[in-house]
Amino acid sequence: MNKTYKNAEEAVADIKDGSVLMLGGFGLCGIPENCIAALVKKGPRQLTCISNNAGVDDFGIGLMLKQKQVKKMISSYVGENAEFERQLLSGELEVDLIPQGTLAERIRAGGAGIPAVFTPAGVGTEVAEGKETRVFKDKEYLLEYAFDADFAIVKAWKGDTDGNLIYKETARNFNPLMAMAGKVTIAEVEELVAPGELDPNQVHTPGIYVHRIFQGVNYEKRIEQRTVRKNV
Amino acid sequence: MNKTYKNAEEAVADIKDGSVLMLGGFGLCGIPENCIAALVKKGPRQLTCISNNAGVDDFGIGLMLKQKQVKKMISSYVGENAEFERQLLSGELEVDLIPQGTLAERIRAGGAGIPAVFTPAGVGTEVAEGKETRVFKDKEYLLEYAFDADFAIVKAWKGDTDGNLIYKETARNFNPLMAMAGKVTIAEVEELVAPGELDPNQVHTPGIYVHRIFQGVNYEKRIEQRTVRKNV
Amino acid sequence: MSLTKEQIAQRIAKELKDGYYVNLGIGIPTLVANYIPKGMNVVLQSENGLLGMGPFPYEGEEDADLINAGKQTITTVPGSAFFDSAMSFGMIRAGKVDLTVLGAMEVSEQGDIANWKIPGKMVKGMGGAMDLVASAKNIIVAMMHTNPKGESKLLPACTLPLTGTKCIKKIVTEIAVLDVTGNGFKLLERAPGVSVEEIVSKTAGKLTVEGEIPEMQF
Amino acid sequence: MSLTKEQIAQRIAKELKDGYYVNLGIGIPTLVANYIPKGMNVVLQSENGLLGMGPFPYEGEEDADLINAGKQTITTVPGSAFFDSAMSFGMIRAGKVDLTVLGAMEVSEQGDIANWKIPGKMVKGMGGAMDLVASAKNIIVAMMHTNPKGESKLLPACTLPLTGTKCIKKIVTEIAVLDVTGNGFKLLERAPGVSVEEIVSKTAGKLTVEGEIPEMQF
Repeated sequence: MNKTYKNAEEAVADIKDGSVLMLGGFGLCGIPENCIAALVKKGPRQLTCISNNAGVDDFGIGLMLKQKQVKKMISSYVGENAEFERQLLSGELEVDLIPQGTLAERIRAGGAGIPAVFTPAGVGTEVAEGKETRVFKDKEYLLEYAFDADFAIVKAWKGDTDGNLIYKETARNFNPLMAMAGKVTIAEVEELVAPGELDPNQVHTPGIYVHRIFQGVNYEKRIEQRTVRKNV
Repeated sequence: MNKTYKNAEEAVADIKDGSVLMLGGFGLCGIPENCIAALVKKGPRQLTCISNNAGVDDFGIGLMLKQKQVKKMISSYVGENAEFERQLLSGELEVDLIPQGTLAERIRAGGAGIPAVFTPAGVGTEVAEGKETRVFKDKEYLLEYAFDADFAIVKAWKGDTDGNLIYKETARNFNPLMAMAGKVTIAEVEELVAPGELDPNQVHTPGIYVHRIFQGVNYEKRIEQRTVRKNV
Repeated sequence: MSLTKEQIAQRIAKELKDGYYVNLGIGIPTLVANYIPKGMNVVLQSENGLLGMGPFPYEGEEDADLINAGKQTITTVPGSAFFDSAMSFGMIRAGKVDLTVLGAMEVSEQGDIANWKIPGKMVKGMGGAMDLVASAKNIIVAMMHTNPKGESKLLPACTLPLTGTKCIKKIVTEIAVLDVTGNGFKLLERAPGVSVEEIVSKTAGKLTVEGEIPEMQF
Repeated sequence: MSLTKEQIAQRIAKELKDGYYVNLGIGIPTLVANYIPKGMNVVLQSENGLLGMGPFPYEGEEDADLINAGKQTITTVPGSAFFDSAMSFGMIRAGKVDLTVLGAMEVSEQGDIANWKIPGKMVKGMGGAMDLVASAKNIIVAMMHTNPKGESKLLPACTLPLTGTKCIKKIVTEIAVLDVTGNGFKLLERAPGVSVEEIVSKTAGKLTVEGEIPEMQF
């Protein structure tokens, strides 16, 4: 069982045109920077990307959009990206907007072998159009289907060579859910250690979910909104 | 916001006859020993208990069974308990047996505001009798409803006075799920600390789910099957 | 005199109670955090995966791994906890969050809200707004009473695509505090120096005004 | 000569592959852990919330907080991880576990399994068995070929209440290794010294015997 890959290029080498990808992160926080760079370099096209956001013009998934590698985005919010807007308006890009909690739950369902769940978000709105509804205890819900992906690409803080992962702070976000839902799950980590070096009580993603792991390099960790208070 | 209670007696004081309880633990591992003792002392009856197991004759929920406080058990396995068997055969006790994974998922659904999910366990068996079924991608599933409870009673390793909880090893089991699903959640912990003493990255149950917390005493932590290998 | 955005936030902060878990949306709602009464324990939830959000970091102490739902750098307070997005929306969906404050483009007299999409304009997405309004038991809208064209944002029915239906309970604007009842809007308070007539004239939906309407107290 | 329980476990261990995540049921299946080939990396899942189960603890090192699904005290191996019951069955349901080994009272030629309930006897519950058989892609049953009365446990149809349907792929008993095919049982191997005739006579369900049936190798 060797899950360890040398780098991102090696880990994404078999991602082909038309693949369905999940990419972890919220905004630019906790995104798989190395894998995105490798995908931009390798250049698969016609990708479907399930990711809460679409990056910014020159970082994150925005880099793949710029190269027109993305056919469809499945996200909850895509507002930080001018190139995205251009491609969407020109019809080059499809987008499926999904309430953030429903998106999270559908990915979690996929990773938990649950084919469908009922959620309340979007009842009575255009999100509900064409969807089956049902009332439980006087409240209306939508039937929502599980998501899975050919490849789930996640970023963690620490990982071991058995694939166990620990995320840092709010860089956790969608990463553990997507790790569960990939047919192939690729994890890039800031620090890769030997089995036994992570406390088993603190592992967020057990290694069973992770097929490939490598230690990333040169993390930029760009901050989208730098807000500070003055030093006293 | 004072969630801290002095002891188990105080924490369970308002549990009444006919309440629906969830009780954490797997076998005798990670069970809320202090709260069970307090419930035995206080004596509410006609309880519905949702718990993976029913304890043994003289420990865990078995103590409540002995006093005939339980009207109905909702469990996946109840095989370790002779008094349970006697009451069941005599008709004093109802039991609802649920596949363990479905039980876990129904409790998790209750705690996540999901009214119902589809699961495959029990399709084609008597568990499926009377249940709605549906086929997704050529596989049949059962519609299963969420569980909630008047009181969820859980046991953690460490907790802080804001209600954040960390479980130890396999004593985690159903505890974090039930903590999410209680209308009132009561947590007993081996060590109660001040907010800030637990690493926020390692919290298993965020404090928002916990309404009452106290530091338990005199944990017996009985071992059901002591299996060892010989010292070399 | 109309309230400033800070004063709207300050008025909303009076709705806080000790022990509340609160989700604050982007914009005016975020400012509510600055007016939590001293000694009151209020825990802020950020739906990207944090309970116990603290103030912005000091310069030089920004942590790229620690942001709020508005993607701003933040800090934590003692007793905080991180979790994934499924658990975050699980706690929202299960009604564990005591109060949600968010902005709106329109609110109807039924309590419907529109705040995510303007036809003809670039659609950015609903983010977590639809989840929040579908599940929160206690939602306050913080917004201007009228839009930049001077048209009322409190309407008989929303004209924009909905975010959620029959979910808004209370509205605080620069001129008024209103409840949304089974019978339309009900005026509770007016901004200091603002007349009931002005509020009535700027409210397009059904508005009930009963008895003397007090001025807001700060 | 019939296999011992240890030998059944040993034979099943030959189905293991490097990198497999395996769930072992109570009884004979548990013994499989003792025969994992040296140098092969197999990770044991215990459905109460552990990946990376190790051997029993040394005397005096038992930890009440560390048990397996059979409620036995155990240890962990380097690279282990703990998780809650929802995640545990989530990984089972999502097919992340490569091999499941469990006992059975009856298996039908369709691959149905009965192993949780005997009418008239105290019902103990199905525990995690129904979840496992409903989701695992690769299930091996370890059981005796006949029950204590000498009746075949490999049947045209199960007589006991089912645990799951059309899910068993392979059976290892004290006398034979069999596949469950779309066309009933298929004999693959026989225990050393056991005749095909004996296996045929002890198998009530449809059994295919093609060509020479080799003896099991250990």
